[in-house]
Amino acid sequence: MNTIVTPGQKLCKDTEYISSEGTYVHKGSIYSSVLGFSHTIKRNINTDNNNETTTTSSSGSSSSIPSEYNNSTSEDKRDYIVVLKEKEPGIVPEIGNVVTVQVLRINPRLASCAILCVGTKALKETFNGVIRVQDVRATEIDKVEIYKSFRPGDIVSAEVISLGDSRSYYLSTAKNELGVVFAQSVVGATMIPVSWNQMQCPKTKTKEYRKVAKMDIAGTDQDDDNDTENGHENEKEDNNNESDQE
Amino acid sequence: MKIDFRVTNPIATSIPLDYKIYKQQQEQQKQNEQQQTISVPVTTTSEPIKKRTNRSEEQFRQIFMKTGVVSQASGSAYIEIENTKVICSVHGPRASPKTELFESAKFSCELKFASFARPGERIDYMESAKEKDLSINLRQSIIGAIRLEKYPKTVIDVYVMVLNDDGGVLVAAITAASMALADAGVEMYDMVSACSSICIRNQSISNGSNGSGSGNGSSGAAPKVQSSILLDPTLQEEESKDSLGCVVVAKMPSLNEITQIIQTGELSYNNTIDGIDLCIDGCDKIYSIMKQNLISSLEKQVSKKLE
Amino acid sequence: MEAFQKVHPLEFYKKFLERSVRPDGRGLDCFRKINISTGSIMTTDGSSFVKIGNTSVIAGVKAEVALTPTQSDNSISSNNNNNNNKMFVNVEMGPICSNIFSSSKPSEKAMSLCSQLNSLVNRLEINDKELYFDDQGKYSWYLYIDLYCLDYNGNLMDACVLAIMSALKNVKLPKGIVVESSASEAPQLFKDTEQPMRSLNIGTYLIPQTFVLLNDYLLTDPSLEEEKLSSGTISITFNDRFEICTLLYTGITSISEKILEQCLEKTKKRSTEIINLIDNCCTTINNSNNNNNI
Amino acid sequence: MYVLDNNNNARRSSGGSGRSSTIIMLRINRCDQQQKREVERKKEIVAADSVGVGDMNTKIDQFVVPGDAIGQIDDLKVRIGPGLLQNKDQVVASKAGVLRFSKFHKFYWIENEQKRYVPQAEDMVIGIILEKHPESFKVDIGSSSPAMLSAYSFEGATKSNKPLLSIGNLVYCRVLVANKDMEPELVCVSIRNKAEGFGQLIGGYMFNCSLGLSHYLLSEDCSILKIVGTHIPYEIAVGVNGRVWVNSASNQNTIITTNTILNSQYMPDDQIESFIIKSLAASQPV
Amino acid sequence: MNDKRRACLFIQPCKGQTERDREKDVNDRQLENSSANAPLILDVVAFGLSIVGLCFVEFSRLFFIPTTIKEMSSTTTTTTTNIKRDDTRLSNQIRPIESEQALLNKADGSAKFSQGKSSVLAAVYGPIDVKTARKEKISKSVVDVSFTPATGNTTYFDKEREMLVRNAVESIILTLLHPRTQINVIVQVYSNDGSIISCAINACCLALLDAGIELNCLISSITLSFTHDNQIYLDPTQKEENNSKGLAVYAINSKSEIVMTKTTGIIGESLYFQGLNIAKQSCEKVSAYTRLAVRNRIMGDQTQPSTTTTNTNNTLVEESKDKEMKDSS
Repeated sequence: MNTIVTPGQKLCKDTEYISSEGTYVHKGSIYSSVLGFSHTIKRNINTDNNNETTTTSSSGSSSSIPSEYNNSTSEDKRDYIVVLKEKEPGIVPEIGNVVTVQVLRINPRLASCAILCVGTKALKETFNGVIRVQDVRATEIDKVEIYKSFRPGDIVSAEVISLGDSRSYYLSTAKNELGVVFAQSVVGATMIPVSWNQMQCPKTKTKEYRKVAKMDIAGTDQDDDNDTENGHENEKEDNNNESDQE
Repeated sequence: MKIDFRVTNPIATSIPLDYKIYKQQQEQQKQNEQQQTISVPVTTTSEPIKKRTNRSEEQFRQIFMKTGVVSQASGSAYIEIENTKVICSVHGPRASPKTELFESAKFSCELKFASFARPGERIDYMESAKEKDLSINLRQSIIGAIRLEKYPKTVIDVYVMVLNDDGGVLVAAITAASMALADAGVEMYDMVSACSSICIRNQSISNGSNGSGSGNGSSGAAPKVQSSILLDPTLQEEESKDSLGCVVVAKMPSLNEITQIIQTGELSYNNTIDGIDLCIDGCDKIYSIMKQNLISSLEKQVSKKLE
Repeated sequence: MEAFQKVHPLEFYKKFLERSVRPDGRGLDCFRKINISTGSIMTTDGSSFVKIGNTSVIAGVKAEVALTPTQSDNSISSNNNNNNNKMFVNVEMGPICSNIFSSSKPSEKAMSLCSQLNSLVNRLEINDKELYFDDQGKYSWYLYIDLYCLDYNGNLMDACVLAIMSALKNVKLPKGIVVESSASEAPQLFKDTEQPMRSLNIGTYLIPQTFVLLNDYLLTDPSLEEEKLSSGTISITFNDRFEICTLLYTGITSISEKILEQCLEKTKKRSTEIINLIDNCCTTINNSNNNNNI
Repeated sequence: MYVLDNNNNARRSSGGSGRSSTIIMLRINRCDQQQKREVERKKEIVAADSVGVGDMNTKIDQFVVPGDAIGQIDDLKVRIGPGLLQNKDQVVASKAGVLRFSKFHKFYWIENEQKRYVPQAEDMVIGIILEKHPESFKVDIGSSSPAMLSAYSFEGATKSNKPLLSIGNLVYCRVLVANKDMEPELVCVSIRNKAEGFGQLIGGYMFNCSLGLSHYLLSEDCSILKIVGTHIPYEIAVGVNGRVWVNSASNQNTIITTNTILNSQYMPDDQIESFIIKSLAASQPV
Repeated sequence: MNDKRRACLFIQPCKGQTERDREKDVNDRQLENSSANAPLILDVVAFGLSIVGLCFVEFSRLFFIPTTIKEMSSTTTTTTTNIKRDDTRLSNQIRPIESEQALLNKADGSAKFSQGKSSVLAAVYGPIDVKTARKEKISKSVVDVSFTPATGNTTYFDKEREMLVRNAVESIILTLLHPRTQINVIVQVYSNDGSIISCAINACCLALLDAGIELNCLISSITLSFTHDNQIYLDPTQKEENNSKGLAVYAINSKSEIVMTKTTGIIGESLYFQGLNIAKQSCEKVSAYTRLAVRNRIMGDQTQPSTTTTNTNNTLVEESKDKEMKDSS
């Protein structure tokens, strides 16, 4: 079933499979909605580990299959059908995504920032996001001072909590693993986290207040991420090569 | 007021006319003067349509397509229908400066002609009414095919540039835009393909009327005009005075739904229906070319990656 | 990696440059492959398509006719220094070539590039007689060179100069005929399509080369990313006698004389290659209807 | 070569608008010998510049322009202020002006005639209310971004008892937080949480002056305010953001006070008194 | 009281000088060096007075740049020392420079700079809030230059000039000190008689100093024209620019580093570098002039004994006061 399909291509009847990512149902049939490879995913309610694709995934992005497929409790026996894109520029921050943002400016009520990456994928163009003062941390919300949590230029790991207002997404750092991951001190040195709310400049030894992200959880995540990233890096180069030869 | 900062020549220049035509007109004028006293003013008249030599009336010109031509865009496509050359890039889904729609993406299209795209005078850099018109038609044709609800709070922009216009600009633009959207990985219900056809007065009659220089005033309104329908007209055919009208059809062939029919000119009911039928067949053919192209481009990418 | 590049682009580049290599695999001195093809746009009097790596530019020349301005006309507007020009270059960097441009008005970049190219083109040593419409030179051809950037991945200056050069080499002008009708009316101008067209005789070649300074490294033929991060840009154009036609340095840091000399030297070295490129494209790809131009 | 003829040709004057401009006369000397001499003199000047490095004191009360090296930081207790920057262990000027030094604080700064105010913590400024929010005000203090003034930062203000200020009102306040990362924050209480003169400025007249003048008015050796006080009873609030507010019993007196302060820049102290008396006499109804 | 507050600027009492005195002064000077340049100066005075209501023009006489002609002559044969130009200048002479600072009341800093008949007004506003959020930079201030020609609309040529001036000026501003702000520089050309980019850059430097914006160092700029017979003319007029084979603009900071350079036309490589040397020397002079101009504005002339007249304008203040009081009440 590892075939290339184009948008609008009829894949199967909707009684055979459950329509999933990259597909839609129309008049009892499942159609592809993107250009890519069609896969079927065996449903297995018991364990996550048995969740395998029927084909050796050549696109290497099996991680993008949402986990919620396994949580469905219906008696349905059908497998899922998905179409995976080869190239994925159309990423948009969605609720629940962990995003990497850069703080642009701060005021006592909020820190406004630019969303640079969704997960590990860099966005082509940035989206606006806002971390409101009540979303900085989970405890002692009324004592939070934005000024002591973020500074312009900081790189922050945050979660999208809502689509927000007309200008920006609302983000939150109210989890241990979320917060400032990279910050520079006044003299321009990269600061080292010393506690959950302080970072130290290695040059001047001055301490500055930040809402620091707990790094050790992120560390293991990063390893996983690197694999997929490399895959994408290769793809990117391929694209370049190809277009060079045109 | 918009101020154009672009380079301008302080001296007004013009394009010289063809001496050949001038000579012909001079001769014709002499003949006319012999026949009647009223002199016909010297104007540029388009030549009568030459009969198609290299293809039949229901045949396409050669089509060439390629995706991924603009490295900076999310998706892009380039299409050549012989001498009609169109490039299209898609930006987005990207953040909109001010969101109006929360549930779905905003979709906008813009079509521009390069200043040298058409024969004759240069095209102004400012957006003309024609470009605006084509942009709207392009948007209308494609918007129904895109799953905009998948991309809330974002904008998808399609930009089309016509590099060389030799008829069928809208067809090329619609085809290029849907190819580019597919290339960008934007989720769609189906790709839109388009096709145009033209209805022209039959050669023998038009030649006769042309020769006498009069007597064709009521030909459009006449119920029975000898006419034939040509698929995929060139610019010369489109702008010829023998053309009665034009039909452009945009269609989602896989779902078998038509997204847009544009009919211009004075066409009889039968002619219109015939034109549409011809176009629908054409759309399916173009669709298969589009599909093939996309599949082979993806295959190429994958094989490169495996190497 | 991808995320790192996005978050700390400068650091990312530093890591590469320390090993004398660029993220796209080129060495610091390497330039991207240049492709030039001409004559693909039928509606022009001369056209060319230039691709430097991913950067691509299409140029079209349209020729129009007007009375040759007399000497007295020139003296009236001495302030306006483009009154004697017969060639007008316009650069369009629309949203088609990159997501950073909008269609509303020409970007500052396009305008300053346009200004540079105009002053460059009008110093091209093209004899006035070359542009005569009739034999006496009462009327002349005016050439409108329109450049459309189709893909903007850095180093547009070089692409534009090459596109102009090859498009001008591709220009074919018909023979002009002036028909004097009567004393009161202006004479009518015609082109003679039955006679063979002539091409322009351009006395010189332009050899462009652009460099950027990034973290004290000198990079040849910069990509867009490199241009964005750079602290200074050096654009050089030589003619085939190695005289400087353009030397432009702009940037937020200063530049040493030594680097300038280095850049000039590097540009010289590449001159024969570029001259060949321009010549080849004009001789070979004229006959075919070349479909596969992009 | 050129010579600056100090004695005759370089002079300054004041304009009617209160701004001043300079005349510089540079005279040519075509004599070759003199040219040589000038070259030598110039070299000396350059040499003097480089000698100055290392000892900041030689430069005190001297004119400097951006890029001039002021001296080495060998004494750790030296503090540098506006217009000076530390470049490794060197102090470099970043503004054109006169280098000043306070012996007491070991503090160096550059004095010039700047007009744009850059907020600093603990500065006393006069602000104009721009926007009203439920719990705060947006205030223009002449800095790059508007400052924030909390509605609770007034003496005795509570949730139910907020100050009644409207857009366009003047407030005399203290800069609490000034940081290049944030918009400045203002309060209308002193460190002891008392009003002590801060708060809304009612009536009177506010005018702008150069930052230099406003600093001078606040300094101890400023005699103008005292001299004016002997003739006209008045109230004054000086904001270091180049804004001065004056109020007195009558409009005439306010005007005279304003004019005296504005013109004091161009008058020696002994003339100020006569200026006031003259103005007072002129303002009397005939 | 904090000592910082004592940063007073007690300006030296002004020297009384009436309009007539000044005219007389000028005339005297003209008599003094009535050799060649008197008509030029007269022009300038008339112009200056018409533009600024109360104008104190700063005069400089010709700058002689001791160009090391010997160095040049090794490669170019035709270059000699005393080539007279159309306006009787030597090839290595700058036109008389004049400047005036703080002539605009609303601007944070302003300066007028003239080189001969080329005259430019520069105004600096800032650091202010960034108007368009797209331009804002997190770590530094945005420098925005707008270049307005003396007549007509802004053209693409002016846009290029704008870019050149911006690049030159941005290199000396310490933009890192005011993140997320904008510094606006407005360049208005009074009259263009060649070397306009150089004149604009020089004016901007003076205006930035007047505004008290933190700078690295000073910047000065000079234009050279290269004639068809390989002469190098310093500070060319419009006519000389039009008749030249090539033009080169150099902007050099006070550390003697090249910050911006731009050529048009055709220039031999060795000539260009010769020009660079000449430009470095002349830029040094221009910088020295700038320094002097600012010094005299800020310090006054301290050697001068003061004869004082006050120059007040009560009515003006009263009017504005009434207005203000109405507004506040």
